[in-house]
Amino acid sequence: MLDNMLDTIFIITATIILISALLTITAHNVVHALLYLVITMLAVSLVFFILGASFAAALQIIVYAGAVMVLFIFVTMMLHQGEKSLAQERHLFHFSTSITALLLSSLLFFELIFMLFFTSADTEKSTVTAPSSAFITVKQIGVQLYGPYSLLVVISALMLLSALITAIHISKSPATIEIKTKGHNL
Amino acid sequence: MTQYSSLLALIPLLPLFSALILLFSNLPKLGVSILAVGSVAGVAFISLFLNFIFWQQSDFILTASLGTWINIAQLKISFGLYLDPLSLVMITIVSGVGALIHLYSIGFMYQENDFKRYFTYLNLFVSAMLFLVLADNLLLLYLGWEGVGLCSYLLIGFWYQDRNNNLAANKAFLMTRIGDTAMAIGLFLLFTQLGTLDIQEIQIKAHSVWSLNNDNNTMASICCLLLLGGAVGKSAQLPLQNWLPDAMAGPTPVSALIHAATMVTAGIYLIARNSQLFQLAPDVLYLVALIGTFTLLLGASAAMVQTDLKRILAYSTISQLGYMFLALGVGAGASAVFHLMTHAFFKALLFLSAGALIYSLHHEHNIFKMGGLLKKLPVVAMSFAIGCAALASLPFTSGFVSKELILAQVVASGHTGLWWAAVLGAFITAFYSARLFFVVFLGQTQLSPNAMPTKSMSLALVILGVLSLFGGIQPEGLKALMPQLNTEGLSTLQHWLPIILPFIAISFAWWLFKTKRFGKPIVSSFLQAIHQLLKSGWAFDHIYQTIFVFPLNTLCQLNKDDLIDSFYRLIERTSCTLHRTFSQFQNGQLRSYNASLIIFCILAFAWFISGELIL
Amino acid sequence: MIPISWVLFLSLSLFTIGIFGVLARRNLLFILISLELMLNAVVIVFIAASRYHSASMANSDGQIMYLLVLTLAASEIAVGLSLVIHMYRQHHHLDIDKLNKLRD
Amino acid sequence: MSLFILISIPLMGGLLAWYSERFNADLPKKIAVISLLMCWLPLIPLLNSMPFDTSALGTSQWLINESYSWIPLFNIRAHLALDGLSFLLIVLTLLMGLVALSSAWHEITKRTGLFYLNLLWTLAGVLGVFLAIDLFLFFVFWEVMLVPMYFLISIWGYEHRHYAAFKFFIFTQAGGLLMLISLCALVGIHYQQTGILSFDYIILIQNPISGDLAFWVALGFTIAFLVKLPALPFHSWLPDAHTQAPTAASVILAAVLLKTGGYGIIRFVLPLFPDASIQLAPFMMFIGVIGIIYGAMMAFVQTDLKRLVAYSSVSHMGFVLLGCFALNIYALQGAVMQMLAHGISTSALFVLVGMIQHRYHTRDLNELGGLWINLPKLSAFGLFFGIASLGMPSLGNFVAEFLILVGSFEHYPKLTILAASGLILAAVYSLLLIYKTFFGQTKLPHDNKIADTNTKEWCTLISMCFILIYLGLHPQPFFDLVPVTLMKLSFIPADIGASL
Repeated sequence: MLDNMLDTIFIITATIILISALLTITAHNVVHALLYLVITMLAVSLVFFILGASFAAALQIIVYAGAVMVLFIFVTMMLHQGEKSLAQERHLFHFSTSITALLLSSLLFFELIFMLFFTSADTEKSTVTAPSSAFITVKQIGVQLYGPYSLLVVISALMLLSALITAIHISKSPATIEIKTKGHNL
Repeated sequence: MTQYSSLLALIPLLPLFSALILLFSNLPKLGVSILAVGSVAGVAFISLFLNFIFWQQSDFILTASLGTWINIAQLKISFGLYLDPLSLVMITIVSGVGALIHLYSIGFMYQENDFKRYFTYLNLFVSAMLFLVLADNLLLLYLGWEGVGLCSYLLIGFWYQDRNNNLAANKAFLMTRIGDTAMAIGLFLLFTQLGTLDIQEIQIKAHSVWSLNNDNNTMASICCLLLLGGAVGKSAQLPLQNWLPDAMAGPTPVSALIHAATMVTAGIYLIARNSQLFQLAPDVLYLVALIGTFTLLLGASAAMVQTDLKRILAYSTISQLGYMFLALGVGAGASAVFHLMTHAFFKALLFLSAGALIYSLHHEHNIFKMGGLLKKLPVVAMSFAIGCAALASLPFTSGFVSKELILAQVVASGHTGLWWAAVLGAFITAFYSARLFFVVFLGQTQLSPNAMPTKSMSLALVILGVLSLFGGIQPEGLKALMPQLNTEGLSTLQHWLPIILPFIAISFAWWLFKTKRFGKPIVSSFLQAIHQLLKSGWAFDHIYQTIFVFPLNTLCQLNKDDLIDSFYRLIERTSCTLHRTFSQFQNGQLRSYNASLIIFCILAFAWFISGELIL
Repeated sequence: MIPISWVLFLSLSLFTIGIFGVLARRNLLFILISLELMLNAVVIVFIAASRYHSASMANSDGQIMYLLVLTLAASEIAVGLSLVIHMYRQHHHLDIDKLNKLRD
Repeated sequence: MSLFILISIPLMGGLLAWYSERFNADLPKKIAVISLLMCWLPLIPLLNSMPFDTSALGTSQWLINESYSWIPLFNIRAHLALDGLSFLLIVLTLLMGLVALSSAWHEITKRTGLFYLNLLWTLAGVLGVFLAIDLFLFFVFWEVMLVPMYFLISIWGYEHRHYAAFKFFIFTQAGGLLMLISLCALVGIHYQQTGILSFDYIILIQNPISGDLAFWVALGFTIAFLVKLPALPFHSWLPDAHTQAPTAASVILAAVLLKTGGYGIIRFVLPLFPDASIQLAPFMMFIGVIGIIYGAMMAFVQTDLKRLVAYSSVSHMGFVLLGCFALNIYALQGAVMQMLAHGISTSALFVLVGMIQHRYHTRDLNELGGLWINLPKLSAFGLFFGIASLGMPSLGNFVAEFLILVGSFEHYPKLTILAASGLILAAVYSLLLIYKTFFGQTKLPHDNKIADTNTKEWCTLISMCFILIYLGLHPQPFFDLVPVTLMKLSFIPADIGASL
């Protein structure tokens, strides 16, 4: 019963993810796209939840739907010019220009599907029919992170630092203050 | 004997040094004349002196060496000079006629700006010719041989501003060069077979290596054939004869000296010089006779219809050289050289008189525009008459003596067919000589001379005229050196026909002249075709143009951009195309980079899937 | 329990949609958005892997990888968006097809 | 030490000339002349004993032999040595260097310092090639002479200089690569067969390698030298390089650089691979003959004066190839003589073309004509060198061609006859050159500023004339210098004519 319900919730969530993702990439208005993206992010976090990764789900909401989206929206606010940029976008993206892209990506999609369902049954063997019911706690993750994966933390820190410096440097050239603030936002 | 060696060494060097001085100095015209004529005249005196000394001796040999040239392993070649009766006759002709023509040239060329250059070439020519005839080895002879060819080239193209002259010069050089190359190959063959290039040694060794009855004398034949190739080229004989008429583009004294009296006789000299070698190859000797016969007929027939004064003389030279070849071919070397000598006299005389005519008549060459000049230019007319008489071999001229000798020798050798051909040739010769003289000097006056020959020209003409009349004395030394056939036992016909025939020919020509048939346009188209054929010298020019020059030219033109290079260019172009094709992918478009990445992924997955499916 | 193939299907569908976006859009901002989608697709697989790992105890490696990807995404967005601003300042548009100066 | 000094003088002089340009634009050429003249100093002791005592030479091939350790790991030594053959070629190099300087004197006006640097370094490379006895060192010098030549063509050349320079560089570099490979293979095989690791020619020559591989190694070396020579299928860089190079570079190219190919064959291919050379000989001679005829035919249709001369070079160098592989003392002597005579006559023609171009700014045969009217001296020189290139007896080229043909006739009469037909074709193109350039009516507007040869040009040309005449009339001293080298080619019986 519970399984059935979980399946149903998963299917609904997945459908929401796919539909909103499609809407995201086909929207002409950046703001709309961003809103769809937020929906996608939230749905993904739900999937995480279903998969038992509650910490990840929380992070997903905080970082993606929170910080990253805010960044996007800031930039959009700076660049968006209302109807003009909408018209521009309509010119840049419409169905006829994306036929090739559609073709290629659907080819890839069918290949992947084929590989997923019709090639060898390794997936069935390796997966556990009944996964461990134990939820992974934040503490476990923390122990892992500052234990065997401490190098990863350092690398992430360096990566963030370099991204910070790069972002400052790139947006600095016309020497305006707002760019500097943008760097701090990170 | 040895005391004359230094004198001998002086002979070719004197004109050479004179040429060098002329080349680098800046003498006035008078100085140039004195130096140029003086040097050749000096040589002439030296050779006359040597003649005087050796007149009685029939088998003298005088040698001199100017140092070694090449000395590698077996190949030992020196600048050795070798004087024997044959070369003595030759140097006498070369220097004697040469001196007279130098003298004549002073007058003829005095108006010319390039006076010095002319005499430089002329002196260089005499020097080269003397090296040719005095060489004791074939390589030195080849040096002289090419040297005279070069000077001939330079002198034909002396008036270099006229393209036709240059073309004639090129033609002369190239056609003789073909023969020369054959001769050079002959030299290689002789050296590999006999291990020496010394002329006397070759004669001796040839007899020991290839004896006449042996089977392996094909090698001797090949050697002789190759040498004959050189001789044919230089002496304007049958396959390579058609450069000579064009060579008349040069100044007339040059034609006299080079293309009538001396250089063209080099071929005769070469064969005469190697007569012992040629005796080993009777087939080749017969070929020589045949070539001579055909050439003499060809030359004579072509001379009949020419209208250009100098071309007539050029064809007659070819024809007379044919007589000499005939004599050589039937084994009468001495008579050939004798005819060479008399021919040098009378042909030089004819050319110089023609030169005087041309000089007086504003460079007019067409005989039908002349006429009635007998009274206007008596000296020229006299000398021309003597020359024509000698050419037609009328009795009591030098030409008569030598040509009769040749004809007698042909009979004695047993080649009756060749004799008839030669007699026919003599008939034609007499005919065209008479035609030439009548048309130019008798009849209506058309052009009056505007300048009289200068004194130096007249002097040369007179001396040569005397020589043409009385020069028919065969040098004694030759008879001992060269084969001579027994001419007793000629039938009456064979004896008298050649004497009578010229008179018949002259009468016939006189009849034609009186009835004004010379120079008339020919009505019958068939006859006209023949006339054209004869006039173009049996169309050899045309044939060579079609067979050799045109294909070679076309071939070269086709390949002008270098076929092999186009292979490399193909490599270049392929890599360029590849470069361009691949750089299409690098278009700076982010999306196409992405697309290619995706395509690669698709292909990789497809590959993976196909592998899975096969499994 | 949800079969893993469902999760994988979801992930690769999302990934293909992201690819389509990257290929089809010419606006740099949308490309960045599509990249986010693709990263999410990957992240789903990580999380699923940590859940479905065959070990008796649940494995947290997948979630740690998720953390790494998250950091990566944040950095990427930061740099990418600053590039967007820079580009807009210079060219006053965001059409990447017109940016091909690297060709020569 | 004197040989190292000999090579380092032009290297130093080049650097000095380059540096001096910043003081005065005229200074580099003066420095170049001085350094070239100084190069004669190390040779003076040799020139003093000039008619070398051949009996003394008999014991050892080398007049000077200097060897220092360089890369001990591979037993590579800085080994220079000089024998009669290299002596002749070095004298030729230095003489032609002076000629090149003379022709560059007024022609080069931009970046003079760099020009003379490149010129002198090329010469230094060539000197090194002629002197190096260690194969590795030889290769190094082989490359040293190419790079400055590339710059000479591509910076100071004419219209299509970049194309020509690239072509030159790629061809010669490909050849050099082939040589490097064969060189390593040679040393490796030699090491396997004898256990001695050495790049030294004198050691390698004592035990010529054998086996199938030797043939291929020999072929590699030969092709590397053929490219340089240039022989037929690899010749096509030459016309372009010659046409586009400045006169001085053309002179160096024709007079010296091409000779390194012939030198390499005589010095390395024949003695190091005696068996393979005998196998290769007929084929190489065939290539030589084809080159003679093909080059002549190509020369005949060219309308660019420099291209014509360049193709005539191909034809003449065909004779060198023929002579080298005739494996016969006459032919080898002839080949050496041909290298000298061709070096002088062809570079003289290039100098002349340079003068004509300098005066009339064209090299097109169809535009030239009638130069004799206004420039009699220059035209007389043109006539002389044209005649020399068609092989007139009494000039060096004739002696060389005669000896080559005599030598090759012994075993290959048919090929020789074909080659001899090249003499006729040589006459065709030489006469064409003379006829189109100097004779006929003048076609170009002539102004009084265009003067006949000045004293410097006259002296350059007249000295070249005299050298050619000397080579043609008294070649014996040159023949006496080289036989020791040539006799070392062990498979050539010393008493070659004895079998006759």
